[in-house]
Amino acid sequence: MNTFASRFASTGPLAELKRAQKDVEDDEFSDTMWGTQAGFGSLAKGVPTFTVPNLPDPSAFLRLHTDDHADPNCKIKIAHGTTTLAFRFKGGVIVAVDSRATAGSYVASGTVKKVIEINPYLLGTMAGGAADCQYWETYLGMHCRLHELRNRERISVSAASKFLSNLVYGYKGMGLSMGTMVCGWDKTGPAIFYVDSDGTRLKGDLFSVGSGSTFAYGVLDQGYHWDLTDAEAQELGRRSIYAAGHRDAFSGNTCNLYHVKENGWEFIGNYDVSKMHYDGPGDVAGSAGVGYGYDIRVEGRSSANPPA
Amino acid sequence: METSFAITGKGYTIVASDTTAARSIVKMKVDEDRIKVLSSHLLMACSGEPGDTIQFSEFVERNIRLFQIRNNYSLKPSAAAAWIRRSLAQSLRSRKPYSVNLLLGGYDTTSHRPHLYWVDYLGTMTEVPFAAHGYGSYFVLSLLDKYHDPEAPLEEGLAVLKRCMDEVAKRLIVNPSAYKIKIVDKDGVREIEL
Amino acid sequence: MSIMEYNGGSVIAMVGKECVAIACDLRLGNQALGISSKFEKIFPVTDKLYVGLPGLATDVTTLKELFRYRVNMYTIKEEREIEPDTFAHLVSSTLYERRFGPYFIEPVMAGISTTPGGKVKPFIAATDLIGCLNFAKDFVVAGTASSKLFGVAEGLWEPDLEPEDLFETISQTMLNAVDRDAYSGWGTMVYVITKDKVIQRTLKGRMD
Amino acid sequence: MSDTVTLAGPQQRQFNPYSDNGGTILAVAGANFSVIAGDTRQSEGYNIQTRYAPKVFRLTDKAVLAVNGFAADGNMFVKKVKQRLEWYRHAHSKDMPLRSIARLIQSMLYGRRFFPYYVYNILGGIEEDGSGAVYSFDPVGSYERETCRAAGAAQSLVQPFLDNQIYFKNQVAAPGTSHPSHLPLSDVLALVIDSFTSATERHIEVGDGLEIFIVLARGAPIHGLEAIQGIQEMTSNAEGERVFIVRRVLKYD
Amino acid sequence: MASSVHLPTGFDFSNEIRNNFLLDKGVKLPKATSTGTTIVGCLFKDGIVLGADTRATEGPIVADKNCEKIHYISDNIRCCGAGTAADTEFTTALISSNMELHALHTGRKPRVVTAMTMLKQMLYRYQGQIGAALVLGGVDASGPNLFTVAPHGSTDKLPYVTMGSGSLAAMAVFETGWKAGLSREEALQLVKDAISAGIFNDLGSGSNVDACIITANGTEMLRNVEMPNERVQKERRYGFRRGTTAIKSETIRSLIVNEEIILPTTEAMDTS
Amino acid sequence: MDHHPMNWGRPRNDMADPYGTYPIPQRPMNTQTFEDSVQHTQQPIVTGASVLAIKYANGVMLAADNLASYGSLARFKDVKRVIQVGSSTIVGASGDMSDFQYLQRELDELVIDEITHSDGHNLGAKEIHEYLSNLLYARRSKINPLWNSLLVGGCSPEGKRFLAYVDLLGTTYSASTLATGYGAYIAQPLLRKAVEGREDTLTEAEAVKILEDSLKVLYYRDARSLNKYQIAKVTAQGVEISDSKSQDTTWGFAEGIRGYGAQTQ
Repeated sequence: MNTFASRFASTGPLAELKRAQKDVEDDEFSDTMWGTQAGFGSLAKGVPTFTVPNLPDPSAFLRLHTDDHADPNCKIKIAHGTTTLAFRFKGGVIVAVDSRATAGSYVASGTVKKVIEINPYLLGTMAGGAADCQYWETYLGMHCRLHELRNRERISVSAASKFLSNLVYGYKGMGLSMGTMVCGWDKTGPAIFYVDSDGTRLKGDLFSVGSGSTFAYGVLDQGYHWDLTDAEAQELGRRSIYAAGHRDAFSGNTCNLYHVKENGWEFIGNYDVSKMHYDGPGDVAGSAGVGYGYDIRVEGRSSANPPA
Repeated sequence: METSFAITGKGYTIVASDTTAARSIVKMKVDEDRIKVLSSHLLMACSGEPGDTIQFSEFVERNIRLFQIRNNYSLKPSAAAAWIRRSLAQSLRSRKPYSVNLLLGGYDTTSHRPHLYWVDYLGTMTEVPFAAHGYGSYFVLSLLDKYHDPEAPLEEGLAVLKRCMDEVAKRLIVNPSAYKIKIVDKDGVREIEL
Repeated sequence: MSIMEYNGGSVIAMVGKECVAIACDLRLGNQALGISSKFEKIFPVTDKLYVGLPGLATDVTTLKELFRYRVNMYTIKEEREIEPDTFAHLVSSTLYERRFGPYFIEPVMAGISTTPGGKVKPFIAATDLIGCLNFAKDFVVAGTASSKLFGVAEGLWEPDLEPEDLFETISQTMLNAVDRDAYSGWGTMVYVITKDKVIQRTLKGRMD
Repeated sequence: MSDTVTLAGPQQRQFNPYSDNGGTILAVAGANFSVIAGDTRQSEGYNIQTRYAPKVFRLTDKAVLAVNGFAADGNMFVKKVKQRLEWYRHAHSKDMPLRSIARLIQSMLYGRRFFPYYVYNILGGIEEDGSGAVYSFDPVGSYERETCRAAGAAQSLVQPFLDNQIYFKNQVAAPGTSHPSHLPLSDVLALVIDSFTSATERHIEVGDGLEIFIVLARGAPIHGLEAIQGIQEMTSNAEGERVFIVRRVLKYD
Repeated sequence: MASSVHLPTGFDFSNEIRNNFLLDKGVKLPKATSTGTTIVGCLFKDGIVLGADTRATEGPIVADKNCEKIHYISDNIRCCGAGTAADTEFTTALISSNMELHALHTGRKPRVVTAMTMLKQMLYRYQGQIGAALVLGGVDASGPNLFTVAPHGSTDKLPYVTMGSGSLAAMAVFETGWKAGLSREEALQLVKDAISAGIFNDLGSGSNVDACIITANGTEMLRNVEMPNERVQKERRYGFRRGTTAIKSETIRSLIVNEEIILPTTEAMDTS
Repeated sequence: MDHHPMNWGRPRNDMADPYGTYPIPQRPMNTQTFEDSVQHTQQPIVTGASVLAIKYANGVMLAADNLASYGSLARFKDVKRVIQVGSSTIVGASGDMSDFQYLQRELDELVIDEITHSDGHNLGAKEIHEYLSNLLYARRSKINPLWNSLLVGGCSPEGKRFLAYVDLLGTTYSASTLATGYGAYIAQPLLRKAVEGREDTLTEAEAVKILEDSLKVLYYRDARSLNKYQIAKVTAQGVEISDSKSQDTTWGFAEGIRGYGAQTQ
């Protein structure tokens, strides 16, 4: 009976939701919709609005049609899967990511750019729903620029990450999926913030996010210390992404490596995970020049111990 | 949150397993030995459903022993592994299957090779140079890909094992407090402290 | 998640000119986690007949043992080697026996037989997990990458390939199909069976 | 999940607002052209609704959009994209550049994040620098620029084949040579047709007809297109990029 | 292990417990090959014509483009199968062998109703779990007989019948075209049309038309009597240069037994 | 969001409590019996079965029977399921009849609006189909569908023929032969075979014959059909909807059949 009453109540979450739904029902692209309106920019009129299905539980609806783990036959498969990592060291911040996107067991793409270049000093990584990350981090980029224009100074990493965190927290429970690291260099030096769609925001030195993150941690933790040289740090980033790409079915293809320094980020390179396995990353600083692969590394070595 | 690792090296296999026996949110015991010595050159680390682990490992232990008494020689690690896998796979077809994950480490005294088998509760078996069960495997497999060396002498092998334990201690939400470590090599089985 | 995706793995077999080829990937996974990159899924039945068993890894081992036992018993009783099509029916009936509690395996067979006239007859077959036989004239596939394998094989396969050309075609088919499948890969092994030799090659495939 | 709107109660499941209408689309970008193709079967379950329902639409002289998934969503989406492009044309007196169309499609798709369009989009055309480009989208708007992409029912059959034949994946080049980075148009057309005939063989929802759109960069050579049987030009403006369409029959079974 | 070369009869349920255990963990069972299928049969003046398409599917994927769905029961009886492919295959094979035994036992030519009764009794026993939908036809001492057998064991006796996912399309053709006393050619053409209607209008059916004509004088199996869906010539050839694939290792096992005859060399006798 | 490596990035299962927020584990709850949510037409009630349509030389022809069923009850036997809209369009409907009647009212309004504009434009079949598809798509997007499958046929005074389908999801398509309901499975194969490739040569008499043959098969095989139907045609000259009629059917083949199995007498 409670729910019956709540159906007709004018207060409470249901009523609010209904009002919200009513607002967007008529005009899918309301005036506040981000993007060009009839070709005229309508930036920063507020937060974008979204169509919500007219149902008592929209998130259950979304889940019914898009959660490919609960139901592999669900039609709308949103691209998923990832390993991303970022760590701070004396030379700045290393950001390394893989490039695979999977939809169910199908490798939907092997060339995804999972580092989003928000501006020359800020990088965001992408794990979880690809669209969620792309969209909100692009949106974040816009606001970082607006912040710059308004305040004549660059936004701090902390502020940018807080902005992103607040944005997605507003949609908590609606089915967003995003685990990102906002990395950059501001007045306080190099900084990394982990932000996810639960609303968590963590400051730290070393994070890895995604389905393959545990494998990356395994290598990263063992090789990490603050006083790494640039070359060592880059090598550690590559090696850790390789480790995850190798062991995790949903990570792999290539590794994109970025280094954030005082005067902005620098793209170090793109490395094929399979090539790293057999031949190593190639002629780059910090590389030992041999394949990372276990089989390659231990070729010809045997654990047999026959008496001499 | 049970975690066990095993690695092979030059003429030995090390098997390590955490010693915490926990029920739900309570630690019942912190010095439980989960590594069964099956014969003079064979070790088995058991994790999984409480109760099943003990019953199954004792069942295996007694049968391996029986074989030795009957035939007056022990099964080689490969033969023992095949038998254990088969037992597990068959039990899965019974009304009350054993739900246990195994790491089987042995030393073949005829070929002088250490052997390590990874067996899961379904009866999947594969021989590997290093292995892990439990959530720890998500952290240490990549680590071992990088640091494991089949020709490492025992000290180096133990150092690598130490890395694994440290990594798990650092990252796993529930940190196993202590590990039981057993080594099997040409001289047989022995337990060590790290 | 489907039970076939628990351990992953795929197998394909193709017909060539007086030869056949069969290939498998080498991954053993525990869902997304890779455990071993040396888990072969193709096993010899006789000198000129191989069977590939993609599916749940515990059943791979169990069925490998079961088939070896039954083939050995056949050989002892009949005092001759089992013919490919006889073996196919043995596989089929073994699986159908478990119609209501199947093994999670979709076997693929490839071999060659010699007709009484001395002609070489290539043979491939596949069954589903309850033993429905499919005798194709071109190629058969099974495993987690089956739809990808179907697509590539349908594009690349051509009739009457010589053994070395068949090797290239089956290898390219396998490598590109498993690269698009998260649960297959980690190396590929190919057998090309001709009337006088069996070539086994391990391919340099992607390791991610 | 938070308690913002916890409305207990079973969800109404009698009405499923989505359906799957099968079919497959693909697009390949060349150095100065791009090819966008789709089959024309529209099906539901085992029933062929029609043998000719176009899935590929010309947006401008340099942009072609292929949609696949739920046909009603797809048609509505194309309609809305065309409307937005029309507005743009009125405001700016030129066609929207390809990369902007891509971003527009992203924000339109993401606007329905919580009630997604069940549509897989592939946008093909010519960039402002004259290069061929393909943008592929997931249903909620994540996108990337690629050289080739297949989507829809038979994507997993076609895509690995294209990987092999267009990216030369897993192929070792003959000693002393290297793989071309872009294929000529005639090769691409042959691959596209073979992709679809292969998919028709093995996927029940693909068949009936094939429509291939070819977008040529401004001033690009005609590549012997005029020799193709039944080719039609759909260009609206003689100066700029050119759009052609080729139709082929696929199997009806 | 209880396995033997001589298998015990009946199904083995030993995996059932394990599989249920896995199912409880939320994993899905894979699909068995099914034949979406159009199968038909109709009477004509001298006997019976059966027809079938040749597509077998696994979900939306075509597993077999040219499979045989008209199964042998006895010389004068054939049975078309739709549904789970393995079930139709093994059910008809089992009944075929039982019919042969029955014929040997009684010393008479087997009757169609006997096969029909065996099939319905068997399928009823399995309560629809064996997913075989059959069209059974033949000519025996009582004349031509045509039945359908549904997976649960119900049967039907009609002058023209269809089964499978394309049954509606095929039935429409029969309803407009069939009449009593058709000639052999007319009946064959009608069956071809009915199967074609399934092939071209039902996605679960496809490829070629198989037909089988059974009369008192004998049985004629017309495999691939029409092949309207041959694949067109590919636009390109897809051979690879030898050496395109990188390999890690190679072992070649020669199957030729090389026998080198080494004559015993007569050693110089030690005469010392 | 779920952070477990096997399930990373997917929606979290709220029944589990991975962060240990509450000291007590969540218990399963019984849901309340009267916990009903927003109710729209979630299933059709009084329904019409198939509508068939083909293009022929002079225009477009539609056919539908006069039955509206209430579940398995043949409830109303004189329902007109084909209507004229404007001067050159016919619409045939299957599915929920009340929703169809609502649609009729909407269409009437549309036509009246158009007439009052009197701007020299006419609503053709294409426009009406577009209107209907937008309406049905909008209603499905509100999860409040109009439970119908509609066929829209038309012929402009210049003789340009139009035939298209739209259903409750807003799915549209067109072809030279269309059928809804069971007609899509039973009649469509017949129609395709008779019409495809002969759209421009079929005479009116042939078209009627094709439709009537298909209707007869539907009557034989669709349990929700009736041997009382109307045929509507739209040509360059305008719309013509026939009176209800019926056909002779034969059931003679049943005479020779005894039982369903082994019976012979």
